[in-house]
Amino acid sequence: MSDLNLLPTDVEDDLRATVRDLLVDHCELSAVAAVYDGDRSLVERLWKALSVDLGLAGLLVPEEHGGAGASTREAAVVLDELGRHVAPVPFLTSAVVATTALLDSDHALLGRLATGDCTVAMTVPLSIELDAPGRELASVTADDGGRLTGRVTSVAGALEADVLLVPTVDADRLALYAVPVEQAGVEPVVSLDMTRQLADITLDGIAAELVLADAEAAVRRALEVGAALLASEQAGVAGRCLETTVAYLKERRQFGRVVGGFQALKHRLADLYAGVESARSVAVSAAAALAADEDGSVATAVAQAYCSDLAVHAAEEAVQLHGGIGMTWEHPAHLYLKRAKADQIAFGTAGAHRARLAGLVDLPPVRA
Amino acid sequence: MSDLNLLPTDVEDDLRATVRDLLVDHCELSAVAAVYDGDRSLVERLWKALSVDLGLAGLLVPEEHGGAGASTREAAVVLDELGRHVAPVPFLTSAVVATTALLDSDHALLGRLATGDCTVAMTVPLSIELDAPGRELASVTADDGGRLTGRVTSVAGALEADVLLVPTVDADRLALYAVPVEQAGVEPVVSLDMTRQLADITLDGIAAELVLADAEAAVRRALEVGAALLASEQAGVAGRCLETTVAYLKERRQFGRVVGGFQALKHRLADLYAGVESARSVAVSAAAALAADEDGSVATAVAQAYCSDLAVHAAEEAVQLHGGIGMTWEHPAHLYLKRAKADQIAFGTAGAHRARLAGLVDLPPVRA
Amino acid sequence: MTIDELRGRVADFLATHDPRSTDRLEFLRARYDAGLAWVAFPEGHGGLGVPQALQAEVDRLFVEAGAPDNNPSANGIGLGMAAPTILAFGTDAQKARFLKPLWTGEEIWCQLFSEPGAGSDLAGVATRAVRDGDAWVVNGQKVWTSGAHNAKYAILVARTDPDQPKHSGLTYFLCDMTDPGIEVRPLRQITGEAEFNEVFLTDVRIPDSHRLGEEGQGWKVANATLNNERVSIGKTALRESGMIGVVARTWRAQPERRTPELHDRLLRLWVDAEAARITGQRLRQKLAQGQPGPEGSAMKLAFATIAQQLSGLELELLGEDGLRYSDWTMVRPESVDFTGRDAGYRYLRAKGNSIEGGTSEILRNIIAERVLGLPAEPRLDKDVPWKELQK
Amino acid sequence: MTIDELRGRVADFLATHDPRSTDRLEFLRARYDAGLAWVAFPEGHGGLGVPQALQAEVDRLFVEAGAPDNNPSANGIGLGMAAPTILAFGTDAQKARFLKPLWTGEEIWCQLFSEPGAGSDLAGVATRAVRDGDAWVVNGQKVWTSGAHNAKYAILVARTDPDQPKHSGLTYFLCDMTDPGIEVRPLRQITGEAEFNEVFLTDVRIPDSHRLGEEGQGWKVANATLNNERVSIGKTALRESGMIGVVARTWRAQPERRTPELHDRLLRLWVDAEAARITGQRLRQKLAQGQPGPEGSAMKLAFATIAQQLSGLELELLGEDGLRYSDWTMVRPESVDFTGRDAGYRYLRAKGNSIEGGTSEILRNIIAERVLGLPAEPRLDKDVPWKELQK
Repeated sequence: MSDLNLLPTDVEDDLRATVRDLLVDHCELSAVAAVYDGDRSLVERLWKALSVDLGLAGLLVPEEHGGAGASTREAAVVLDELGRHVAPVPFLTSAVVATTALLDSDHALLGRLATGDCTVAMTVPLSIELDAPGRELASVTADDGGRLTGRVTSVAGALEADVLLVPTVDADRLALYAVPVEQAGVEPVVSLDMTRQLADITLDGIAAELVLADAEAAVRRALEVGAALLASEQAGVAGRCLETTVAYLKERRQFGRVVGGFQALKHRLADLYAGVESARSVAVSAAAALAADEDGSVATAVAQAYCSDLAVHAAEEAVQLHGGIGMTWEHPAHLYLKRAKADQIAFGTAGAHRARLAGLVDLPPVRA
Repeated sequence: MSDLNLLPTDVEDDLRATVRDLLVDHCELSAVAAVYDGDRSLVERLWKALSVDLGLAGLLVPEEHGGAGASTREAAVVLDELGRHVAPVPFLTSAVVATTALLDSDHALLGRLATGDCTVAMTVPLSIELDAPGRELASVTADDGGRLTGRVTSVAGALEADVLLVPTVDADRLALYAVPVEQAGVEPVVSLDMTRQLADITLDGIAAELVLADAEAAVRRALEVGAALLASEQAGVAGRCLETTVAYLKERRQFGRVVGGFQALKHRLADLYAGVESARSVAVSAAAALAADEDGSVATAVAQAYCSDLAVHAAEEAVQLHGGIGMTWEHPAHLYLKRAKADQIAFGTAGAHRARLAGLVDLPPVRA
Repeated sequence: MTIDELRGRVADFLATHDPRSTDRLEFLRARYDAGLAWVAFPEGHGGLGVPQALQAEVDRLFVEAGAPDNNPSANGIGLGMAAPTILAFGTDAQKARFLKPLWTGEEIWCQLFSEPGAGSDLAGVATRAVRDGDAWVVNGQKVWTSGAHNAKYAILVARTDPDQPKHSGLTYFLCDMTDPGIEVRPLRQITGEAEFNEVFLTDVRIPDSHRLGEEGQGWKVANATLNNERVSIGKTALRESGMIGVVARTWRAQPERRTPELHDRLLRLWVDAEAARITGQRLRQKLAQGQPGPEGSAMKLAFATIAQQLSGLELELLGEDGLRYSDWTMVRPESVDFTGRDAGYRYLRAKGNSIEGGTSEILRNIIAERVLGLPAEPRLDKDVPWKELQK
Repeated sequence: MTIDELRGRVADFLATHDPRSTDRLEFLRARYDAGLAWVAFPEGHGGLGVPQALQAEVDRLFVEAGAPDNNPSANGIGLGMAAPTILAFGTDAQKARFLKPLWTGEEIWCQLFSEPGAGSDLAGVATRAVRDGDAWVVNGQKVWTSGAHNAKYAILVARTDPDQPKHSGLTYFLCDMTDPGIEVRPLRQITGEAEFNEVFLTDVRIPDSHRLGEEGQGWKVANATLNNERVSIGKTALRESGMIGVVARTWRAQPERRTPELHDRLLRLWVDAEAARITGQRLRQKLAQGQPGPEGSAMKLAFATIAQQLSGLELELLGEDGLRYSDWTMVRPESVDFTGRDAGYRYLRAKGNSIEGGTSEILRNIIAERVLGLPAEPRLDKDVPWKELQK
């Protein structure tokens, strides 16, 4: 292992500032909360601004397909900022997971993804684990004519998608098909995290286009990149929770003192700071490791094992340390709590990532 | 389950006061520390005062054998006090474990135990788990003439014993033999907890007396009672650690304030108080459940699972919150830390007790 | 009075008031008048002045006879907090006026204590009560009021003298919730529901005869109320009651979702829950012998921690199902079941367990200071006139 | 100076001082005089005033050439704490007198800061230094002094003016440890060893020329020393270095002792250790670009927590073997290896990690106040003459 650069490059700093400016202006937390009551007007507007106006949809698309040809490092910066704002946009599902799955395909969809013309979702449950067996990755079957039949539940990004990328299983080969979303049954799910609302997908003998005939490696790679970069979203969620809590406790007075001056809270916040810094570090490290193609699986497992729980802890501390106000709907803390808890389950829990890590670093479990 | 009485009876209160008075007078912590440097003069003196003068050796021995015919409740009170003073005496090993193993035997040893005339140790490793297979309970074999051969390592109470009670394995039956300690090879072990120093026992074809031919139930019962009552010792260790730490922090001044007034420490001590109260409760509950013969295995598993780790935590907090002085040999905190850590491993770790509990309360593990 | 004499009283009462043929309200009023409502209360106020420990037997006999109850869950604040405070501090007229309809459930009570700026620091309330002849005129905002929309009366703490230090300028009132100056707005929580309310008071008039305790004594009276809240450690719980039971059932029902790490975490929490249950049992046995002390704070602390960890674990155990929620629609639930609805609701609702009724941070202070005797926090607000404090 | 020029200097030096044929001490003194000792120090004091980042390359070249080193582990306090403080606050004469034999290892240093009554609160030191002509006479007791029995000199903080508030009455000295008034007693620790000492000072005479910084400036000088201690976050660590490596090897070697719960706990700690390693790497990259800040405190905090949890787990993993200890005999170890000896030693020794060099509680205060900007603790001892403070 060489020492990867864990500090942001100038390009990454600029990218962060641009994304943050846009989110500060266009992603008010009250509008985010409105998605819980069915008002999803923010979603399309914000995604258009990010994907088309800023061109983030094509961040990972190679330049020859009209994309920015950036690496996982830059995508991690975007996700960190999206996490900080609990932005309800399908960047992770379309610009990261679906895009990564298509990278080896040379398919025309890549070009459409690059322009933001088309948003894509790969149909796996959000909770899919990275080492899930093929039959869990792909519950849909394709007949000889390329007609797809099956059902996939709890798919993230499908509500925002134009095209579904459907892993199918056939004998023991995993293939990838593209289906226009209008032809699939897409049933919205009342989700714990409505800022990444899920949908159940039903495919009922739909004609589809084969994108990759031997797609298992591409699909697994897409999930691993998704999991690795989700860690940056989690670090963003956690960092924002820490910041807003510290800021609130510097203002809030009880017992004639600023509440943030009570030592028990100071020590908890100090511990949380240490955790957030570590979360940032392992998230950046995973993105850098994948970009450099160096030991990415270990770095991903570490990042997910660490950040999944840390983000939940940070959001829980934010709710608790805001006192009663943090329990109210009008305060945004709950948006972060729900995102953090759903993110913890997304791509497998921390425990699942630790179990995966055991195999990667030779810490075997109990002998059977 | 009826509601067991979890409060001390008057008899138990009197017993506690008597034992405590004796320990305050005769179990100075500096003398306890001396056992680490090989000066074990306290051990014999203190054990004689407790076993003979107070008659505690026969606490669990039935009245018809000359004992006090008391229950596990009273023995728990004694162990709580012994824990509070890290007393280096073989009460647990002789008056609880060996005595319990003999209860069904009607053997003359019971009478000798009752008077304090004879101290007995059952030869199992202190770390033995309650559901260990028979071959681990008994690593010694007996030939047809009742001659014992084998080796048992890390036996507690053997250094103080007059007689060893040796579980033997033969085909698949577990028997129990008695051997005068002079005839066995008893090799002292440099132990993590020198206040309960271990020994390795070697039996080299020694003639022994058969005490119980079919002893597995008796041995397992003895271990369960030992584990259940060890919880009271652990609660005593934890309670004393909390008390001395609180007392120290009420005196110690730094930064112009009493250190115990710093809120971060107050909150830790509050949490520790809650833990110690729970430890006491589950320890008493286990002793009461065994005395009433009601659901004793679950109560034992709960008590061990809770108290083993809580006592270690309390001792660790004591060392930490005493600051530098807690790291020194001259301060008694280390005696409690070493006892707590060794107790955690004794009769299996908390994890082992949780695993046992899973089977008792229908919380099955992952399906094979 | 012996327990047998008490049993005789119940039998006599039931002989003259057949639960099957007597109107419910009439039955309850008669039971109150017979001193068989809360038997530890004095005669004339629903009781017989006998030990609290006898209450359970009386309740059991009434249940056995098929008698209607006073639906205590609908008036928890009234029965648990208002009634003992009125008994302790009320005038004879107040006791006579309020206790009976409170016990029968004809008048539901709520609590107007917390404010946006006075949460843990209750003595910081800013709601003002200004004397106007024989009455007080109250203006301010209260929050975290459960049942305000159903309540006929409220216990209220307001500031009557801002020139006094914060603890000395408070007064305690019994406030008519049907006053036109009262506006109740639902306060939506992170679960989507509005279990609590905000209450806005605008020129609410309270007759001085509805002041409880002396003017300026409000802090002392309020503390009596809050102690009743905090020492409440519940009834004997069966093993696996509450959140642990729910999650243990989920575990048993979902073998395919089990993992070794979830197993050990569940077992740890099972042990913690069982330890808390046994500790509660021991504490109740202790309390039966004497006065409630601050030790109950440790029980509430443990309850919150365990419920939060368990409900968090349940979502991880459920995996994909844990990503789904039942319904975000804003509703006003009539009652609250911490372990009800779905796993997502349990997870979110449990977050309140460490805030409502004394935050876990305040409880730790109470244990450290009142049980362990450690020094109180340095305070700068105790001797300064309230109006001069920085808010 | 470019790195190539620097390489040239090293090559020139090695050309004239063959490591194989030059006497070790002569070689080290010459290296110092050539400015190739600590290259960031000024010319004339062992350096060339070049960026600290170039040190690693110089050291590498000397190692490559087979040159003797100055045995830095034997003089950690001297090199890490005394030297930078002398450089920052010393007179020219002091720098000329002390830095060279310090660097070559001819004079070993120790630290006389902590006292039984002044641990975390270093400004509370009671050791008195009273002026007597051109010298100071020092009386008092110091504690936690590692290497005192081998040291030639000590950095010492003593109280010179008890009429001043506690932070203002301190002065910093360079103290000759061979003074007849110095008594060094081994201080035995819970491991059985005596890694540290107590030092008793009885009428120790220190010439005023060995005062470092102004009279009354001792707190400021001492803080400069301590900052050097706390920001030290070590070199690039390899994965599985330190305690995690030891315990992971135990895991691999003891398949029969594995349980599912120990497995998950080990994996959690492996992740924590890896996260700490990566965080340290990121912090070092940041520091290479700028000034060390209080962020390093979080690293020390994590290091202590992880080492303690791991070493505790190791004993549980070992089970019966964890009940055995190597040796309680009181010895004075020449060097300390946190991960050395046996598992019991590791467990006990790790308890010190959260105390020595700033307790974890103090580190949390530092993070809360200096990183997060939260209010400082209320203090009552800052403006009162030291002699009037309650001790």
